[in-house]
Amino acid sequence: MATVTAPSLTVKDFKSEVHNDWCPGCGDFGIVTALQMALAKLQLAPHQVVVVSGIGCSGKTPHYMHTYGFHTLHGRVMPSVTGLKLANHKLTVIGVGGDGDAYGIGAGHFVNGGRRNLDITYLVFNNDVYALTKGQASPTIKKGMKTKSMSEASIMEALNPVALGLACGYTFVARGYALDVKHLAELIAQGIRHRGSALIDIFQTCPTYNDLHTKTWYEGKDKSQSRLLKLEETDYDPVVHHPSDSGEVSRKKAQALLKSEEDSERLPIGVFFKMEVPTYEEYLRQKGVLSEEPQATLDTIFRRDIQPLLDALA
Amino acid sequence: MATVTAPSLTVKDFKSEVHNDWCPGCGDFGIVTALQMALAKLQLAPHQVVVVSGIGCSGKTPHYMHTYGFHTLHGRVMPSVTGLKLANHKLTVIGVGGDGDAYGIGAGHFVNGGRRNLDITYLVFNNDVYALTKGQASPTIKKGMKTKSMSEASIMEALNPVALGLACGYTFVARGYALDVKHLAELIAQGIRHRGSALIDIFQTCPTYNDLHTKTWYEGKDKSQSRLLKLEETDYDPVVHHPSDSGEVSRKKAQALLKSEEDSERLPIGVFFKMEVPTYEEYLRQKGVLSEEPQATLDTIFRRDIQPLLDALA
Amino acid sequence: MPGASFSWMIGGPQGSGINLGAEILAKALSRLGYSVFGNIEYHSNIKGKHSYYRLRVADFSVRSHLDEVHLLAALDEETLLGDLYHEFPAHRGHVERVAAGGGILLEPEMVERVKERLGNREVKLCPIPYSEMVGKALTQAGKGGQAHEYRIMNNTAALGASAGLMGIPFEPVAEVIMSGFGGKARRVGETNVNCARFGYEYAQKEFKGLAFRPTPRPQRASSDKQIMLKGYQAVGMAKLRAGCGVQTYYPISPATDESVYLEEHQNKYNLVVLQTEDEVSAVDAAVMAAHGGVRAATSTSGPGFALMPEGLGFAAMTEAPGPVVCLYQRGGPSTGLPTRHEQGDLRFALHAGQGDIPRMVLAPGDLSECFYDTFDAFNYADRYQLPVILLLDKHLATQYGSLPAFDMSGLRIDRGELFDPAQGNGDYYRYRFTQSGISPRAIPGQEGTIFWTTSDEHDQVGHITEGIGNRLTMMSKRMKKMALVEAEIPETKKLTLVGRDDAPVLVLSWGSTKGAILDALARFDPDHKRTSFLQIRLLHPFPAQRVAWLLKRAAKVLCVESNYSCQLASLVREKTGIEVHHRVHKYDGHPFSEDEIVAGLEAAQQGAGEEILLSEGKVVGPTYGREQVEALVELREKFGRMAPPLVPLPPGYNR
Amino acid sequence: MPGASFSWMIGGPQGSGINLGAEILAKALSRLGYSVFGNIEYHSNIKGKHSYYRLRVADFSVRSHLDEVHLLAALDEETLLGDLYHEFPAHRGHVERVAAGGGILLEPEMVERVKERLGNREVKLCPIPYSEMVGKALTQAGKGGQAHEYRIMNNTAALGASAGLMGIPFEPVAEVIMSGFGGKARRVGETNVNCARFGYEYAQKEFKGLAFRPTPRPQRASSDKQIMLKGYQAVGMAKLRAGCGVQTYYPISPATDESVYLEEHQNKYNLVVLQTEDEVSAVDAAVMAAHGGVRAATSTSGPGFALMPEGLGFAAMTEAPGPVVCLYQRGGPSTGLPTRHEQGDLRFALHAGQGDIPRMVLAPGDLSECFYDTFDAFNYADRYQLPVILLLDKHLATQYGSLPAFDMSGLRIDRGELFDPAQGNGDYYRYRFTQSGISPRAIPGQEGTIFWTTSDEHDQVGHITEGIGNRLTMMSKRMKKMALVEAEIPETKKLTLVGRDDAPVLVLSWGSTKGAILDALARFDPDHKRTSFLQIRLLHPFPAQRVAWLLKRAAKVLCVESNYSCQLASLVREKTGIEVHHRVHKYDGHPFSEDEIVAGLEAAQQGAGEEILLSEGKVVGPTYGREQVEALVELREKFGRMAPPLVPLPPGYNR
Ligand SMILES: Cc1ncc(C[n+]2csc(CCOP(=O)(O)OP(=O)(O)O)c2C)c(N)n1
Ligand SMILES: Cc1ncc(C[n+]2csc(CCOP(=O)(O)OP(=O)(O)O)c2C)c(N)n1
Ligand code: SF4
Ligand code: SF4
Ligand SMILES: [Mg+2]
Ligand SMILES: [Mg+2]
Repeated sequence: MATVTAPSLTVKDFKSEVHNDWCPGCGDFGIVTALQMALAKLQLAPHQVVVVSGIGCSGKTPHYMHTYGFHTLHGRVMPSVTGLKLANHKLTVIGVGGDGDAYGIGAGHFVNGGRRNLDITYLVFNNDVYALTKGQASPTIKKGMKTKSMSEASIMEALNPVALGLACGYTFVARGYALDVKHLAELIAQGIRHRGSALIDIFQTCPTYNDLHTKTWYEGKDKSQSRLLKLEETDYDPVVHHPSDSGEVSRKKAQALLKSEEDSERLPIGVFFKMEVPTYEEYLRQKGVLSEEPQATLDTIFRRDIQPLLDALA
Repeated sequence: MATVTAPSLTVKDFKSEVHNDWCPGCGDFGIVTALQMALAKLQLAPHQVVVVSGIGCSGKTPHYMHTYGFHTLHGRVMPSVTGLKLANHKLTVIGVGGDGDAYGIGAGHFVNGGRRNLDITYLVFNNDVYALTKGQASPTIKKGMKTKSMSEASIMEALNPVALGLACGYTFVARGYALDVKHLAELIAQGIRHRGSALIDIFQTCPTYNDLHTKTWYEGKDKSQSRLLKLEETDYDPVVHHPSDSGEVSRKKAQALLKSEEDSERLPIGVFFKMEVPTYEEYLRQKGVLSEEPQATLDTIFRRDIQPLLDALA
Repeated sequence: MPGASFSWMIGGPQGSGINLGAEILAKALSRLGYSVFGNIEYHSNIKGKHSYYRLRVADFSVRSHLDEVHLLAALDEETLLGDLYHEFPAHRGHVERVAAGGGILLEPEMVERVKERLGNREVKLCPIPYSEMVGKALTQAGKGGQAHEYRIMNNTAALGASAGLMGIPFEPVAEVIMSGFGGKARRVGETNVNCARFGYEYAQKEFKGLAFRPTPRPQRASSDKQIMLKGYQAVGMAKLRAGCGVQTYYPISPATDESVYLEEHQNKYNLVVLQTEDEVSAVDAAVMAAHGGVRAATSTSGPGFALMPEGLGFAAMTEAPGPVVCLYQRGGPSTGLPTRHEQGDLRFALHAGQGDIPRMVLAPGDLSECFYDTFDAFNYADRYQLPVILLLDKHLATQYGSLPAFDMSGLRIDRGELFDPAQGNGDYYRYRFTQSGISPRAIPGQEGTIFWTTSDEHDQVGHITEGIGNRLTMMSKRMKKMALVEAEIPETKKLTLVGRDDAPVLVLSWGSTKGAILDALARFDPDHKRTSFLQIRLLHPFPAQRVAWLLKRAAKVLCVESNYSCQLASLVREKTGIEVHHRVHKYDGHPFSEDEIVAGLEAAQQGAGEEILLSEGKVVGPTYGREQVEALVELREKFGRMAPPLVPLPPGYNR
Repeated sequence: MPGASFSWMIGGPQGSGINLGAEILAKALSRLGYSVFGNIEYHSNIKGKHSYYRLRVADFSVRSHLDEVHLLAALDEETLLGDLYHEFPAHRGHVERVAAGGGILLEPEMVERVKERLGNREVKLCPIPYSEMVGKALTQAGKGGQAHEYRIMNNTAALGASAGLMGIPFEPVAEVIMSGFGGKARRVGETNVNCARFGYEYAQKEFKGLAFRPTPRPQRASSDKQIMLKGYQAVGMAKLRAGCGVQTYYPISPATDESVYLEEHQNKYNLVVLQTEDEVSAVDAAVMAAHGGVRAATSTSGPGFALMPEGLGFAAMTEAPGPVVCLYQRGGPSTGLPTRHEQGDLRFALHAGQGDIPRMVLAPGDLSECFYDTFDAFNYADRYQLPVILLLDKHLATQYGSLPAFDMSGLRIDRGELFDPAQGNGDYYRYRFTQSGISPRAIPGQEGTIFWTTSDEHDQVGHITEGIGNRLTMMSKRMKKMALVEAEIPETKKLTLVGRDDAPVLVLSWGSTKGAILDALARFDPDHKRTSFLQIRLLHPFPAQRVAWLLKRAAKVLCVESNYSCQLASLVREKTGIEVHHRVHKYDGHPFSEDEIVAGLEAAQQGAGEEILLSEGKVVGPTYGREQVEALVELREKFGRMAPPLVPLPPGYNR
């Protein structure tokens, strides 16, 4: 997370002027707004922030943000943020992408990126479908479910992003809801503030292809109460208080796993797990690989003296 | 799992005559022997069994087996067994490969392959290193650890294959030890018998590169007792008795997670999790996509009548 | 002139269903005995961005579109006037494409602004209150007042009005509409028919005919009954017919349609369609399925193919009988233009994979070749035990054309040389050195043997070896299969020559350009007196000798293709040493029109340089530059900031 | 003859440390003023399989190996007699390569069997009890009786004995050994020195000299002090010198060594070396690091590069200033021959990625070009904002040669055009259309602007657009950078001509063949009277005009390369239309020797056909076949089943 420089930035300062071509009513609007709110809340200057996306409807996000923006490749959000963050560890780097992007084609990077615990934030737009390619099943769709865009119901077990994130070493694991913008903005701000890799899986409505998990459904408008439950309104404690106590770590992971799979009547949102341990950059700083000054602006690397290496060969 | 045809096969019937070029004392010898013992125990005919490997020291396994053998590509064990099993669901298909292969370059397939729950068995040779490329850190090496082959200690969180396997939907998750051949053979036999995707992560000694987790270390020869603990000798119950009870499923997963990360004084081996639900093939059978006869020998597909499709276009 | 044709276009926001309307009209016209060719253009977007569908209707076998439009049905402002609301606008609108004497169907409130842009061009404006028609139809169905929820039906009104203006009978339109609504949906169908009928009647009443009209219906014999289909359907049907057992895919435009089509039929036809987690997995699973004994295929586009070189090399090294890889090219590089056309992956398809590997690369040129080449590809894969790449593209995949139903009498399945268990076990080597280079294959599960396979270099048994002698022999065993392919495949499947083999001008091309070239030649030189067309259908192994012989006979060779670097031209030079005289190309994301090919031919005739760049119906370069882009920005300044398409936000947002 | 040289080989099981011994000897010889060239060959195996290391010692700048061996130091049976224990043996052993008059150092018990194979060839057998020497040295160090645990020290004994037989002084050998053991390890070093000394003394006492000897030490001036290094070190040092900030990699032979080398120095030099989870990630992280403002690189081999086309296209499309991709070629296809040599990835490097993309492809030919080309590559990447591929290979990576230390005085860093914040914000477009095609780049984090980037086609600002005019302009903006590269890079960096530009015979080649060709020409035609050498160093953009001009002047062109399909020859034809007269190639997994190039030149002189296939020191075809493979199996029958190398199993196994 970069340091605060420009005071009193507002949401507007993070909006770009590009025409947005998401479908009317798409949950992505909520996420992009929440992200802008979070940045405004944290008073980060736009030029210190980089939003990095994969490919998909979700992938268009950086264009709508007034920050540095990289719209990369399908599934490659983690490698992309990794390269960028290593080049310049002072940047606030935010990865965004779809559930297919993150847990399908990007799963290998998702797994091994998490283990690295770079100080980045990763927002996954989870709409159960590959939206931009017209609604095929994504890895998060539940077995037996069939959206209007699928020709048959899924016959594979769904991935639980929280369980996967925990197994992969993310040190901050949360779940948000696209259309509760204020709550989501707060989660994102927490994720950015967290030192380490923060995963925020976001229930995202896709009115065009996903007729199962709609605004009506999430908010329980078809019944008496919302299907969402805010963890912070319960006595759930996501924090690992003694990261060196491996027993506590495991117990908190098991707790998060159970909580995330709890009886689906009410789906918990909020922070499931949080643990502060040194980041990858910090280890590199310790070793001397990284300096205080980021690699990108470190002039000394152009004046390296390789004579000792040559001498060793004579 | 294919049906039993040829009686009284012995371990010898599953050994090939190829010169083995693993290092002296390599744990892989134990695994290949255990696999041969398991096949003999199950009395599977060699021609009904296919061993499919990735690339690495472990990747050479199929050559040492007297069964159909595919030594494929680095990280591609899951896609390979998937294609093969769909072509011929009567085969007994066994995937084998290294920890780098499975959890590093193959992680994306590992994650999404598990969800599919095809009836296959996957043995991961877990030696903490990329052995064939000379001992770089693999995803399972613990943070802070440094084998003699690494120039510096790892600064990434290790993957716990049991936790990852559970998060990915494997319906049988176990851990074995390469040098307890009899115990491992029994585990492998159970894995093959299990209907669905069985993951068996195997602690494998690599005397050449891994000087931390050696035979001496695992077997506790440096202290009074073995560092391994057999789950079946405890009151641990890995079985999900009511797979339709999602609460029980989650609890059993959480239990397995805790058990697998338990205080590292004694590392549990054995079956961590087991649940019988329909396999992917069975779903395809239900839909009519697959017949009783495997695709590979189904003559009727060469006589398909596409006239109705043409007529629909007139 | 071989006959006359009529060019119709409908435009509207993506997701508004213009394709449905256009295809109903196309099918109705086909049933009336016309030859029809359809082409859709759309953005990589789900809802809102500009898309359009062109139909060309003719009394000859039409295979391409024209740039000029005879009747434009506009469902929104952008179709008419472009997207000048963008900081960098992308297009000027189709008003500029309507031929003098042509007409435009448009919402009444647009009339003034269109007039302004038309200036003094003579185009007939036909204002038509779509929503009124839709409202009327809905009222009849008891759903009055919901017209804004049924904007998609505007299409139906527009198609009805178009039919009216064209002067074709209404019945076939009604029939085709109804054929899409069986059982309970009948009532919805009827509402749509009504809506179309209102449009039809309104147009017939309000507007006199156009200067252009579809020409009189050709008297097709009843045996001449034609089908209307798209390229991806032709490929899919061929896969079913060839006995494909496993199809793998990861969704990607413009390849997905084929897999979805197959998925719809998998239950009935015992075809496993596997959606994988990525294309690395898709190709590898297909390779292993092929090894496992089935005919296997995978379909993708450039970005997916970029993840497949590994799997291709694996297939080739292990001599898998396949897979058949359908590569639907789209605008590159990288993510590029996901829903647009290009033939930019020829070189990549030829050279994907480290080291030297045997492979075949085929490029069908039209809808029926899509069918036959796909069918053949499986035979080749089995017979030569190698991966076969079919180079398709967005244009082939989505073009919608009428043609006679496929003749399937000549199709034979050839599974290549198989292990015969009677031979016994001890001797069976999976990679036995044979005269032909082909080793009979066994199938896992087969009794009487087992075998080993490895992606490392291996001996005859299939075990790893780094021995030099074995390496040399095994390498040439694999590679010499290419010579066998060359020897065995008949020339008619390698290339097609249309016209004399000694014409002074030779148009050389590959793939989906075929339709536009044939149509253009029919107009430019109907009897092929001066101009012939050489289509290369087998790109690897390349039929070099025959091509060289033909090229040398021509005084002027034009090489036509949709890519920046003129990849076929470079390939021809590599294989024959011959440099073509004109590299005629296009890389704007759109397929060639008949008009463009004619423009290219004319330019060459008039002594244009080596490079002839085509776009928007004309020769635009070798160099097209900043000025042209800035002209559009100027246009924007002139006509003011326009309203972007409305995207209503969910409540609670500030944008 | 430019001078004389001596050819030494040591062979033993993989993992027994033959490389350590050989490199000590090499360094000692270099310090003595000899020019030394080393080459290692080994299996894709960790322990046990046959490996060998050759040194060639000369009084001229030697750059290649010979096939004949003057002194063979054998540490095991397989080195001598081959692997006839295999069902399909891989080699006959090196006994057959020892020149008449040469010698063999071997364990006494092998003498009889070697005599049997030698027949009546005159080779001096020097039996030497290695383990006795080792034992003696260990006893002195107080570790007697543990000799079997120190088999690795057999090397030391063998290297001492070799030095003795060569007749060079012992001191430099001792010095070099000791330089490897600092501090506490001194005692181990001393034990090794002792062991070497026993070997040295034994050889000097027991064996008279050989017919061959290293020629007298050339009087190098003291300023001529040379370094001994390998290709991967040269590349690594250049990366450090060029200011590389992030290096990514995924382990793979033969590329890993470079990354490991950099890793060892990362703490001191502020270089982030990132081991990724696969090569897809490695290239992508490097692309983004480049975008992030650092100079970024990644290193891989064929199978890894097969996963990188996606990332290359992304870099090119987004005009990233890099990465520099070092592609260490190895035997393909697929997993192929992981530790063996090949130049099989030229075409793949040229065409990897869908669509048309700008890229540069360089191929250094020797150790010093490895350094300078790598250094330049970063300047090119920054200046032209594109990915740069360096084609290296196993032979370049692992060859160990003496050469003068690099002259670094001329090295300049050029970071290309950068955004100048003084320009202000409103106007900054990351992809601004400029005359040169290069848009000044800003760096994320930089104040005064922000920018957008996308792998989709985009406008000047970096937002997605599918507009036709923009597409044409943006596409040619990207691609025309290639013309700029062609214009700006001096010819001396594009190609090297050694000899007259009108010699009747021209040897054309690229990459690591350079050493063997130069050595061969020095022997075949020392004054370049009839024969010149043209090395192509910049393969893309290809210096077509100059190459064509040179080729046309030659009566006979031989194109030399290590791959099956003669990829440079095809490229030359593609770019110039010219077909070379002889395609001289090799694809057995081993680099060319001087002898082989001479054999090729002679064959061409004597009217060989278009294809000249080389292997094992001679012309073996165009066709090499089954018979040769079967001859080896016969040899096996004749000499009986041999003992496979011993691999003791852990207790408790039955095998
Ligand atoms: C390598 C590759 N394969 C396939 C595609 C095609 N593709 C574009 S978007 C997309 C899926 C997007 O789904 P998701 O990541 O869930 O994002 P969403 O559209 O739902 O936001 C796919 C498969 C691609 N661009 N690149
Ligand atoms: C795409 C690709 N990248 C890299 C390699 C090089 N490679 C060969 S084996 C190996 C690692 C093997 O490690 P692991 O999977 O743990 O198996 P082990 O050798 O330890 O049994 C690697 C990286 C390869 N063959 N292919
Ligand atoms: S398709 Fe779904 S995810 Fe994509 S923009 Fe539309 S509503 Fe949003
Ligand atoms: S390197 Fe390790 S894993 Fe590989 S064969 Fe040797 S001991 Fe076994
Ligand atoms: Mg999605
Ligand atoms: Mg390993």
